[in-house]
Amino acid sequence: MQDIIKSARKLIDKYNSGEPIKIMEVCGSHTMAISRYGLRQILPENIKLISGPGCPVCVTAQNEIDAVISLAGQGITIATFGDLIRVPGNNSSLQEERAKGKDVKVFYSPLDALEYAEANPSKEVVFIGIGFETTIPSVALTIKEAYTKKIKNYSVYCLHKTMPKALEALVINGSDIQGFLLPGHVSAITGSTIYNFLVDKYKIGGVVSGFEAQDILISIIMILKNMENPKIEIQYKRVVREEGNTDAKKLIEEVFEDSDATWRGLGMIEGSGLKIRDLYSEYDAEKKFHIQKPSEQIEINGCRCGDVLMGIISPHQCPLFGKACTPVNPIGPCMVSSEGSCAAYYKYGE
Amino acid sequence: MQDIIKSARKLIDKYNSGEPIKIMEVCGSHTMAISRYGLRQILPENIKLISGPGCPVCVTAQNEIDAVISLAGQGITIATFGDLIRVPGNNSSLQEERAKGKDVKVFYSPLDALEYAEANPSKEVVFIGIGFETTIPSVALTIKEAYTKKIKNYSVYCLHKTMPKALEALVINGSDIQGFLLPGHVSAITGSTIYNFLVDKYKIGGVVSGFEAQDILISIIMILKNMENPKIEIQYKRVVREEGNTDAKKLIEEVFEDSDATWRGLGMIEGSGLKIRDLYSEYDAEKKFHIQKPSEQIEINGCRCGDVLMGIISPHQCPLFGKACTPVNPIGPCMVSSEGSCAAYYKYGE
Amino acid sequence: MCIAVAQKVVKIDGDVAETELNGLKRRVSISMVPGVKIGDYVMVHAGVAISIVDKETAEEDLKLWKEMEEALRESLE
Amino acid sequence: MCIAVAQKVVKIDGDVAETELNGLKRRVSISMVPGVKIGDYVMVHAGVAISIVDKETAEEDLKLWKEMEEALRESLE
Amino acid sequence: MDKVLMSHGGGGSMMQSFISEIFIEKFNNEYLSQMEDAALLPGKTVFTTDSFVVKPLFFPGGDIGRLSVCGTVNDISMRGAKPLFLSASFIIEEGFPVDDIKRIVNSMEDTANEAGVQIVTGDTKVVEKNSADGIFINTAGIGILPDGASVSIKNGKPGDVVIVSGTIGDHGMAVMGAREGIDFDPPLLSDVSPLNKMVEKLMALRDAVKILRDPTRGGVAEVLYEIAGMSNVGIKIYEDKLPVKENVKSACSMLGIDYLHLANEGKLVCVVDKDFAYKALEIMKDDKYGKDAAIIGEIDDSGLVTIETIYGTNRIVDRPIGELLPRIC
Amino acid sequence: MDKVLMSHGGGGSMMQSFISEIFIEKFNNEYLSQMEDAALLPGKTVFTTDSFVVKPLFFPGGDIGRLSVCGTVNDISMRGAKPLFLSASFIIEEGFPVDDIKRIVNSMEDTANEAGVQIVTGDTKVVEKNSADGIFINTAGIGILPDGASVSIKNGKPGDVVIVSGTIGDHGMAVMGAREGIDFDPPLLSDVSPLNKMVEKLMALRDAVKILRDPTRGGVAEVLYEIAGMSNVGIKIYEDKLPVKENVKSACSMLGIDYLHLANEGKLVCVVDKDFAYKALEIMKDDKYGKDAAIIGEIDDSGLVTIETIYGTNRIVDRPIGELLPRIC
Ligand code: SF4
Ligand code: SF4
Ligand SMILES: [Mg+2]
Ligand SMILES: [Mg+2]
Ligand SMILES: [Mg+2]
Ligand SMILES: [Mg+2]
Ligand SMILES: [Mg+2]
Ligand SMILES: [Mg+2]
Ligand SMILES: [Mg+2]
Ligand SMILES: [Mg+2]
Ligand SMILES: [Mg+2]
Ligand SMILES: [Mg+2]
Repeated sequence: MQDIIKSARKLIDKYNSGEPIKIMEVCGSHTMAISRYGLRQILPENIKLISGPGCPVCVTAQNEIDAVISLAGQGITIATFGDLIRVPGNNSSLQEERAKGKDVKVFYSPLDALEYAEANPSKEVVFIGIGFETTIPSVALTIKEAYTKKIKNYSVYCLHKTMPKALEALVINGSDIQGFLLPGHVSAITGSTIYNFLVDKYKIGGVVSGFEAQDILISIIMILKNMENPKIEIQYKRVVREEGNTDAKKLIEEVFEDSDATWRGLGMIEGSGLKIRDLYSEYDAEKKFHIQKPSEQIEINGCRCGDVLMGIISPHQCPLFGKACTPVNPIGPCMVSSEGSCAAYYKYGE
Repeated sequence: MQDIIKSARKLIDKYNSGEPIKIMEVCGSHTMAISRYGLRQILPENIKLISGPGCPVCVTAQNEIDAVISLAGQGITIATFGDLIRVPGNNSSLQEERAKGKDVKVFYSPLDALEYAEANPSKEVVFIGIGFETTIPSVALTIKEAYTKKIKNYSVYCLHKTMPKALEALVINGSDIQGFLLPGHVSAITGSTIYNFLVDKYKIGGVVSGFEAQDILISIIMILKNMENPKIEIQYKRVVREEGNTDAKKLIEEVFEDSDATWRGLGMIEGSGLKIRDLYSEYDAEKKFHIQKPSEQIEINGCRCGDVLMGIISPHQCPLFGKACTPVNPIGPCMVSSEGSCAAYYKYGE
Repeated sequence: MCIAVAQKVVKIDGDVAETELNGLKRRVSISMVPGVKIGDYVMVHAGVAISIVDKETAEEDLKLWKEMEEALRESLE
Repeated sequence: MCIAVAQKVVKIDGDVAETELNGLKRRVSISMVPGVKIGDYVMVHAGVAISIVDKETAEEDLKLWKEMEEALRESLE
Repeated sequence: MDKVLMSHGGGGSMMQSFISEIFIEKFNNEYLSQMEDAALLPGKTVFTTDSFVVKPLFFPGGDIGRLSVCGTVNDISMRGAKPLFLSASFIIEEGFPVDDIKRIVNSMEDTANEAGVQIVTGDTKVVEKNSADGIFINTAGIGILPDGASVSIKNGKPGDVVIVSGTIGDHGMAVMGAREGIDFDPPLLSDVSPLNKMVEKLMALRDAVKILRDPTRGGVAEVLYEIAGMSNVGIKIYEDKLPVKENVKSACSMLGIDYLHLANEGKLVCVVDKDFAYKALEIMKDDKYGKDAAIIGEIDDSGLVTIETIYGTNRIVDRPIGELLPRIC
Repeated sequence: MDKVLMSHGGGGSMMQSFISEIFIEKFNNEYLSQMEDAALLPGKTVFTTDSFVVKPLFFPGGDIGRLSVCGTVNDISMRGAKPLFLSASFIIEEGFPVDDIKRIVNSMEDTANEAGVQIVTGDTKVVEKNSADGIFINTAGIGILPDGASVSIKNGKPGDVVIVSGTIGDHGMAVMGAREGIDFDPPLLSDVSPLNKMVEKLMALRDAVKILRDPTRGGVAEVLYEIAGMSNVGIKIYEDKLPVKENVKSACSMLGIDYLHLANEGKLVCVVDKDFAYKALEIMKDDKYGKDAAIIGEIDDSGLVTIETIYGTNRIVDRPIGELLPRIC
């Protein structure tokens, strides 16, 4: 195993210009993998890996978290991925609400949540839809199935976000990224052509990467190779096709339409979110329960998740990192989510 | 204390004819008290105290018990006096239903049950109305109050029975009782004149007695004194008036009307029960939940509670007594209820 | 049947009284004993006062019991 | 984001497949990979197969990694 | 019986047979079949355990914390032994107030200090909301048997004297009163107390102290039945000698309950050689927790547990069956 | 924090600080502050307790009965001591099937026989429907320390070798798999086993065996952190030396869980003097429950718990915080 790493390093050295280079790993799972495998230790000094906005929990705006928490207070069964359980809202978290007796249930798959709703017709189940294009089709599937089966006690609070517009906002907002490690599983759905604008409009290349250490290192080599002549390439060809998964895209299109979305750190980005189409509006928890986002607040005081998510600072540079803010007492979501940059840096001692 | 007992015995001896005399204590609390105080030990051989049909749990017919148990299976909250909890139905008991997860709640007072219903509007609470005239007004009170306060989730399954007709049935059915120890607390409500028919029609006297050992012994002396010239008298004058409690009687009259009732052992006795008047029919669980008594069965196989209740046999004479039937594994209600004759005889070793 | 115990009325509040006996306090419905006064004893069954205890008769009973005891003791002497 | 793991399809029943990897069995929705066949590997995310793993490319990847290792070993000799 | 009923835990005859059939027979060993409050192990070590599930957690005169320490201290003491070390294991329902835990832990520590024992090992589990009722505490305890002690439920012989260390039923009625909303004025307090100091003094009488038993669930009645059964004797007690508070008596008549069935948590029943009965009584009365101690009866050979009533008549003592419930008839 | 959260019982850092703040500080005594799996009392007596609240009660490879015996047998063994006597205390939810109790009790007895311990004292409580989740079992245990043994979490010194007695995470994943409806074929079985016989053989190495700890809640990671903290050292482990079943690894990647955080119920982590490392390994491998034992790392003076990855890089080992939950990102 260690040989391949050394060999990769040789190739990196071969293509390394020596100039400072910033590569952003967009995807939280890449952030995690890089930290878990200790890959930064392999890179030469001048090559920096910057974490991007690819942790779905982290980019969820503060007012959305608070809306979820207040929903829990209304006798509704909150169905959620485990990832959200510990995320602090302004005054509480789902785990604290659950301790108060609110009905909060963790599911591994939205399909299980729908099944639960079907088996418990007296409960009103709201699935909290977070996640990017990887997750969106599975949630769309539940809405279609609920519609077909006429299940009336299931709905989705749609907080989904989509990747391309966010990347563009990042680039426009003047980050000095010279290459992107593009998300592997998002791209399995979207395909890789959605990133073409990066090259066409901004002259920045990127490689859709897998999640093994080898995948990531080879992707970095590919980025370095094309530095002069930026391209969008796929390293993770075994899973990702250029055109993506057309069936999944069709499904998304059928259930959702584009909408604006507010990202922690990045603020409101036009067309970077989804909403449930009118045909399925009875499955839209926002309409069903008249959810008002409690405030316009996007971040918790003092937490610099936003800057971390935009690659403006590294987690270490947040004054709260490792002091007031630790995985046990997280202040921002970047410290809660396993793939939040702050958590990854803290946990794995980077 | 022991002096008064000896003195009572002297008086008993004074009025004792020496002929075999059977006195029936109608009331279960008298049965209990006689056993607890060991009063049979004080009486001369020829004077026998026979237990009567005055235990409300014991006289409840088997099909009524089964109806209560099946009600528990319908998602209804059963509110009951503790006395009913262990009474065996054909296949189950309320304590077993509760163990299965059915909602069975014990209350000391029907007023508490009504309060509980008011505090839990999402539950449908049915109070199991058992008992004689002592208990009936308190249940009537809850029905009136529910009506006034428009409490919609409370109702009463009325299994109440009334005393006079049952006594008459007993006498007609050829029991050879020569005197009655009449129930003190029932009479606090009804007054004593309701027993006049015993003297007028059947030439049998009786004394309304209190529950202290002294009360009971003096009452026995009074019965003996008047053996030749039977009367209805009140020994328990400090609590019982000749006319009873007219307010309570008015209340009963307002909420209930007479109906036929089936007594364990005695069978159907015309006019010996109550039903809820039409004005209050929404509080009548029998109507609200269309309760069908599951069968015509009045007794459990082999159990001779009926004969015990009629004073035809003493508990010892039941072949199951103390063998297949004990307080731990009761077969009939007479072994369950603390004031059931079989239980009293078993517990206190008589 | 029908367990009932005597309790002393110590407070009246509409249809509800506070009763006391040997330091045992209860809230009891008195809607069935409308004439009841503070200081009266009532017989309470299942949370409802069903009768006012007649003090004179109660004392007579006690006296009678006493007399019986004494009668016996004298007869034994 | 988006944890996904490869699983081998061992049984297909309408829109649901049974998958297996290292003895780990799952029921997985395959409604998003309609062409899938028994023996295929699929990437599974949150109970849903999102992509069929291309066997040839996967093997190429493995070969590439192997080659890199060997290249290094040779260069070190 | 295919499902567990409340009565199986109520401390009466249903519980006894449940435990015998399910546990004692299966685990079957010389220690467990002692059927004592605590097992006597080699090396004079005494070992016991109890889980505490009282409701409400805070009751007049005590709380689950004090109870959990006293329960185990007392079970060790009921072997004549001196309790030394306790374990404490907590099962906590998600959402339980941390302040309440602190109160409970304070109370445990205070009680342990009073008894002179140490809580030396522990465990904490948290279970999901609605998977427990607030908090359950288990304590186990280790003690050491003094020389000359020979206390066992099997020791009763006709002629021995039965003493109870104070008023009967205070704990059971305090807890039931709190649940049924009965007010006592002055408040009726649970008797929950550690009895080890009293027992230590009693043990000066060495093997004249034959049986010690704390009448917890099932009350004094159940203890008398267990003594009669295990010693193969009868017991006769006297109603007029039973120390019972007037308010407890009143509450019992109101709720249709026998005070001999009520739990006690700071009382013991003691069987002593009759020649030492007054000495034992004196020792108890000298103790803080034994002021109302009384000789209540004696062992006989009747095989029955009987009571002479205040009227001079005799009857069998009612053995508790299971759950104590308020009754109206 | 004013309410108890699931994470307070999850076996990670939140639980550690919760226990320290609420219990250890208050009960404050030399025994409890040993912070060991079991307290070492005067007379070489070792004492421990645990309550068991596993869900489901019957899981692949075991049940709450076997677990409750092994847990306490193992905690005693982790002091180097020989377990002898157990208590067993049951909290049963009204309505629980009697047949299930019998199955559980059988399993306890079988496991006790296997371990050579006796269940000598017990308790049974029944709580109302919905006041518990089926059945909870507490066991406490007493053992005796052999001569020459000196096992303590504070003994670690740089250079010492860290051994784990077999594959990691089997119990945690077997239980989580059962809860999440994951099928393993062949089934993934919990490792729940009594380790006392293995420890007894290990103790032939006397004080060369420095630390023993069973990585239950919080897994191997938490044990390593506790060792590093209490011995005031660092630990370095090697990813490629960790024995982990392939199916457990796969399930971990699917559910987003670190196998170092998964509970084990039949494994121990052992720190030995390096001169005795291979001897210790051999002893373990000879034992029925130690076939897959492996040296996984060594103590250093870094103050950190680090892992060398299969890629030759180094990182800190992730310390568990609280509840283990399946994740999608
Ligand atoms: S360290 Fe904490 S406070 Fe700082 S940015 Fe990260 S999550 Fe926010
Ligand atoms: S002893 Fe049992 S079976 Fe016989 S009459 Fe009495 S209750 Fe019925
Ligand atoms: Mg005891
Ligand atoms: Mg005990
Ligand atoms: Mg005990
Ligand atoms: Mg523990
Ligand atoms: Mg609760
Ligand atoms: Mg341990
Ligand atoms: Mg332990
Ligand atoms: Mg343990
Ligand atoms: Mg016990
Ligand atoms: Mg349950």
